[in-house]
Amino acid sequence: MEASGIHGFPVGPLIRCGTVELDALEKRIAELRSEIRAAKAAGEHATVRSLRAELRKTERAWDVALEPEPEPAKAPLLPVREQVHQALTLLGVPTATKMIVTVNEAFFAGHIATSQLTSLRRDEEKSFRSSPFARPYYLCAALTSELLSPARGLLAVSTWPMPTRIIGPLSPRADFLTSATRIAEHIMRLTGAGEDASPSAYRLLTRMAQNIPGAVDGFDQADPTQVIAAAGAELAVHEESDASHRDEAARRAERQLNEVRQLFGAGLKTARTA
Amino acid sequence: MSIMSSYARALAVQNGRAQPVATVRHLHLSATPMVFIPLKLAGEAAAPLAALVGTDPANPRLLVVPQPRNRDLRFAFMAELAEVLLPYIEGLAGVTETVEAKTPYERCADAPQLLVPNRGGIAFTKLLGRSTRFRRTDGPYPVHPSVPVLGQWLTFLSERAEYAGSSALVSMTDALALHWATGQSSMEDANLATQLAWIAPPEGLDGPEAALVAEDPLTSPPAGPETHPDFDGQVLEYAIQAFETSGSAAQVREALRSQLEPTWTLMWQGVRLLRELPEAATVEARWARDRDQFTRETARLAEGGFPRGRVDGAVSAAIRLADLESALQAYEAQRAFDDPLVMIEHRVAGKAFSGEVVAVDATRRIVPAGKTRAAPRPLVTIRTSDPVRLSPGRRLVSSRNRKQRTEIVDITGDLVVIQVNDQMGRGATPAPGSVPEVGDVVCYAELDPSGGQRPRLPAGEDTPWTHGGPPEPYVPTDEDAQEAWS
Amino acid sequence: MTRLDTLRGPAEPLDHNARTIAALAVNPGCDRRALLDAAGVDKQRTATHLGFPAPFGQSPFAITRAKSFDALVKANGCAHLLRLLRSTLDLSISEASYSDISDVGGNDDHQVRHTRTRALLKRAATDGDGAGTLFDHPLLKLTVAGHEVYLEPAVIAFQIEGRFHIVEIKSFAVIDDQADAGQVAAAARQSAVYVHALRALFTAEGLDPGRISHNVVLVCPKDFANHPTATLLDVRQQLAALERQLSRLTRIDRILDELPIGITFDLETQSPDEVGKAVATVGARFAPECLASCEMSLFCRAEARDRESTDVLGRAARDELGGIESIPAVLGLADDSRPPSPEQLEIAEQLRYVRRIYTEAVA
Amino acid sequence: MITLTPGQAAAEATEAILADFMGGPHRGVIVDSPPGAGKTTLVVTAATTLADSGERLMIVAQTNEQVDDLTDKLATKAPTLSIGRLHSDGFSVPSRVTRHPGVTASNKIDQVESCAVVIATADKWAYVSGHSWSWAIVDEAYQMRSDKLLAIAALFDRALFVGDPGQLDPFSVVDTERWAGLAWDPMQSAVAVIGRLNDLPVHRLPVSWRLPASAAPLVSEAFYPFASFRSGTAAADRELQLTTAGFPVPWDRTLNEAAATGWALHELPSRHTIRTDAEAVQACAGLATRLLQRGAVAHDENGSHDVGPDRIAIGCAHTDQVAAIRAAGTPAGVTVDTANRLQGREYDVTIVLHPLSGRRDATAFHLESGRLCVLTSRHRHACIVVARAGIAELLDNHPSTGRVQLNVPVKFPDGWEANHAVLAHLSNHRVGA
Repeated sequence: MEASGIHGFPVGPLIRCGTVELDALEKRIAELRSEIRAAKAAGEHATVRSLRAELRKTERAWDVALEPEPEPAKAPLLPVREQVHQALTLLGVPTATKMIVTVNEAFFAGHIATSQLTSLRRDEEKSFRSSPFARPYYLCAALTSELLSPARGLLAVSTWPMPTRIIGPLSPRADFLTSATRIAEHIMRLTGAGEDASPSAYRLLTRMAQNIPGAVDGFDQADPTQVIAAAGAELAVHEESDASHRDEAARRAERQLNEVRQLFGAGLKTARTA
Repeated sequence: MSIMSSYARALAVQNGRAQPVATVRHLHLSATPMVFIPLKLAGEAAAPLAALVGTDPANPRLLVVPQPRNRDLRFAFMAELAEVLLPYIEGLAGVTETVEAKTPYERCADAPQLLVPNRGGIAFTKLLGRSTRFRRTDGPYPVHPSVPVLGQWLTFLSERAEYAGSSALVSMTDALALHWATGQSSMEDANLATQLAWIAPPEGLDGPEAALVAEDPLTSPPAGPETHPDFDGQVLEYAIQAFETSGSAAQVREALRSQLEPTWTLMWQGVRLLRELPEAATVEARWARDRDQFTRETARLAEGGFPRGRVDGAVSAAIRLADLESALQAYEAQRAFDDPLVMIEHRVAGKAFSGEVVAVDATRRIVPAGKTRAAPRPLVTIRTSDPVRLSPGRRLVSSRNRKQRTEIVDITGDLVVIQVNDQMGRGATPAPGSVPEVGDVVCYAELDPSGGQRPRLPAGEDTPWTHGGPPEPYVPTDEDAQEAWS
Repeated sequence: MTRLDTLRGPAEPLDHNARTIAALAVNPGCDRRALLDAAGVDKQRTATHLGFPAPFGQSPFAITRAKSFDALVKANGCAHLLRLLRSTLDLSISEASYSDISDVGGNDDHQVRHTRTRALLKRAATDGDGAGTLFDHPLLKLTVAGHEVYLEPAVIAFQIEGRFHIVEIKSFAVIDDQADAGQVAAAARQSAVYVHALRALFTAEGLDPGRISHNVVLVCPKDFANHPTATLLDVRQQLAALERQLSRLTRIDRILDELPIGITFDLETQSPDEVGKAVATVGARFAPECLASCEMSLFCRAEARDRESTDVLGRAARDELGGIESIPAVLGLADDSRPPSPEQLEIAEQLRYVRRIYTEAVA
Repeated sequence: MITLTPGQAAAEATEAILADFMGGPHRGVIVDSPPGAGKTTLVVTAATTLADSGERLMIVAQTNEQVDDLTDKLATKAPTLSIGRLHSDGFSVPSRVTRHPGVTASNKIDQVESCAVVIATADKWAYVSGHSWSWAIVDEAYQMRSDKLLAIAALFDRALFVGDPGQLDPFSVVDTERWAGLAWDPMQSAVAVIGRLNDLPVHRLPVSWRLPASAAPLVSEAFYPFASFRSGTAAADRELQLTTAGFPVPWDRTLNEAAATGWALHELPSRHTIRTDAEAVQACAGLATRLLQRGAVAHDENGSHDVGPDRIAIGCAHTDQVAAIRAAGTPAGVTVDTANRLQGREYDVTIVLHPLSGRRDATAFHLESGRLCVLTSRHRHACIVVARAGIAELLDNHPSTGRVQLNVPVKFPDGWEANHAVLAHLSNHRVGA
């Protein structure tokens, strides 16, 4: 079987080095691994440590021996925070990192690793604290409605109205429906402009539609108009209750929290004393 | 399990070596069995990881999926497996013989035999069949044309494996356990390495010592389909990463080869051990059934037969149950009549007895129930030291004529009187040799090698209301074919 | 310091979770396991210390798979889960609220989370409609052998029309509506622990524990895809077994009473040999099935082999051998080299007979 | 709610069943009948009612013995009814059937087809084709495997399924999970399949006429947790009298306890034994012998009679135990059989060798609740259980790690719980041997 690359780039040219050298290294790597297992089983911790060090060295040598072609310069057009902003603006609601990555890939041919987003919120907070409102927008937290603490794993945009950045009990569902609508609308915008969305954009929409009653039939590809109608119908059920929750909490946040906390959330202590 | 096999296990502990529980081989062993050792990725339902496969002990073929989470690579693996298995299977379908029956018919002279290490291997073969037989070669997720065909055959083989006495798809540990009792528990016998260590320990070691060595996953990696978690964490994970970064499958291949090769050696050791046993009398007849079914499946597929549905309908389930029961009943009986060591199980349980004929009333004639005329019904008295737990009226079969029907008339002390009911010729007195004679040593058992009759059942389209009415006929759907395989 | 603390030594007691509590029912006849568990001894470490590391572990692939499936089910405001609950339990469209209790405003202290869990569930139970549908990571508490333990939550509590259900997310596949029966059974036992704990919470809050359903919602990947599917699982039998096992844990006192004074399984101060001797003072009930579930099993098996116990041959074999404890005794009765005691007369006769016909047939 | 007498409650139930069966919209009606609740009476009533209105009826039972019993009872109750007893080739029909002038026995359907009622085993019915009936009664339907019903269901339009849900499930030698979760799994009972695939009314008979007041509550609670029933008789209606005084030895003390309370646990010292534990086997045979020697007389709502050997049964789990007990000096005429074969039978006194006696580990076979239910619900007066001590511990030590299949309805009661319930009750009637 011919090995084929899984990220779409060709494999052939990568293996250019002397196979003899590679073989020897691979053999050594295999030997080291089994020695490590044997040493582990025997409880010889010192040996394990030194073997591990040698293993890492050998693995590096193997990587070098492969001499991989540098990845084709797919330099991102935008810095990460701007790619995130772009995706969030499309979605219009606080969103988890995984979804941001997916939307960015499906609509903007962007490339962000989830790991690049882990420290993003902290960096933005640092920047805001040192010079508030120096940037046109910040990527900030969504706040839980009850304690006004940062909601886990969600990113939002500082310029959004406060209620949009509040997460009440119904908000996860309402926001999911909103983002499905926004994605469908964007696809229609693209097709309306004579372009078409990527297959992965349709796949994303279809996957989301499968979890919205009446949004898609069976295993078919989702139709944006049908998704908008179905998501709208369910959203109408939650909207009032969700909005009143969010508005109330937003008023509380604006009253009780300072500027930094309005954007990045209150700790437990603040919320309690508040 | 019985007191006999438990005794044999105890004996194995004392002798430091497995003890026989059969004197003959009760399964067919092909001249060229296909040994198939599949591995799967932990945590996934049916993600193939690797397989070592082939009919030549010296020349196994290693197939791997360098990134098991990639569906394209998985299907490439299945296509490669098809490259090995389909020529083997289809090649055997080519040679046929004419079976002399009421209506003579053609039957394949040989049939495929797949040997896997354990029951997990059979279950995984079934899953591989289930996950590939519905695939299409066109549409949204096309696969290589050989993949759905392979799926159909793997399904056929794993369904055959449900029938007692079939040798189409055999688990090696089960095959060995049928012939040897080790000094470990039957649960531990599911480990091919330790089981073989008890049966044939290497020079210088006794069974328990060898079994302890064989438990070390470094010397004897698991026979699959699961891999050892330490191997996954310490070796495989890195090898897959190396493939991801480099595109070279070499590390994955080497890693998996190291896990598969020891089992490959064990599989062929098992084959050799089984081959040393003489084949039991009825093995050929049971293998003929496997060949019959293989012939039918070949014809069905040649006519473009649909892949088998996901589940049985009410009628086909009932028919299959009757067939499974009949196959099991026949197999148990045949095995006992073929092998005195197996018959012990039934003698100990009081369902069979062995002894010497001490009296024969060959001229006895009575009017049987429901009949009007007298017919020969000789009585044979047997003295036995076995603990007979049968009562008058029970129907018995003897090892000397498995078709002759007899029944118990009386049991007093160590004397059992049986009446012979048929197979005595047409004359007024029994034909010579049709009834045992005084001094013969005979064995009678309440076992029926004929397997009993299947009740008449309605056709599937006539399924009655009690069982949900006629089911929708099965036609493969797009949904079956597109079922994402991620 | 209690007697159990002395046994364990200075090491922190191992936390209980639904899995360890469910394991109480796996071999309830084993005093050794019962005692080690009650004392919170780390069996894994102990077994390794004794030179018999546990014969099983978990593959990193399985762990990754479980995590990613769990995340998938809960992604997008539990979009998959809501779809499944709407189709299997007719959850109405308006019921879609979701509260995560994995921390409280960033604080993940057990006590704080438990208090919050109680408050949210109580409000949901008393306020009726709209007071909460999904509660992720509820932190429940359970009394085990007189100690209160927190249950590390791997489930979602779910309310529909005043009835509460446990939602258990598992990554084993449901293929053509069937799953591995062993894994389903394990999931059922674990879910039963949560149902039990949730009922205890309701009782403590003066609510009707009957409002916790014995039907658990089991969410698994369907067929060979990642697509989640839900099945209702009736755990009444597992609940009954669990409740009985919990009520029996008091027998630990009986086991403790029989132990020599001053004995300890402390791995820091005791040599493997000493720990081995100490562990051996508590009777085990080894069966080959232990090899799949108990960390101590290889130690116990070696012990049973040394004693030449019929236990190593399996439960069925031992029963067939008339309950005789040792293999030499079995063979001695069979070849008449050992005189049977009065209660062994019958089995001895059977064994002699089996030996005679077996020897004949093998010859 | 007005409390009905047992007779009224039973009559009301029967009336509702017949109305639903003959006038309701359903093609089938299921009747759950606890032990001795008048199942046969119901079948006979339904059959005669249908025959009276000129309808033809087929009756299905599971064994030849059941068919013959039913035929005998039906012919006794309705001597003018024409009954066809269809049987297999070579079967000799017993005289209790052939003595009735209304009964025609034959192995050919054509010879009995014209009878108002045709009755045969399910196995025999499976070979009938090209005939049909508007009405059918399927007796002991919980003992019938669903594939057997499949083979005969085309013969009738509507059916009454009658059976005891607490007894042993049908059985297959094949061990497969292939059909687990399917509504039509052929290894289930006929009732399970029709119930899962059709929305059928389920009735139940609320009164046991067999079980005495001392037994009905326990059997109901332990084995019929969701379908409770009561005894048709009061404590004062039944008395088991031992006409000779006993000796102060265990056997006699056990008999005294059983006679006085309806239950006794004859407990032998704890020990692991082979299945045919000689002491336990001896105790079963000996208790039966002593019972006869002491001249037991049964007084009940119908009068008084001597308890002869034919009114005593010894029940156990395995056939080798049956053989051993028979060989251990059990008085002639006393029935000794396994639970499977005691289903549907009735005695004055039963002696039960507990399935878990002497075992070290319980297995699914031993724990099957139906087995214990059959063994402890055959008696009109008293049930004596012979067991080695230690069963409660054995149950507690039983690992509850059974396999669980998706979409398979949980079976109640759980054998483990049912065993505990019975044991807890028996501990109040313990006589140490």
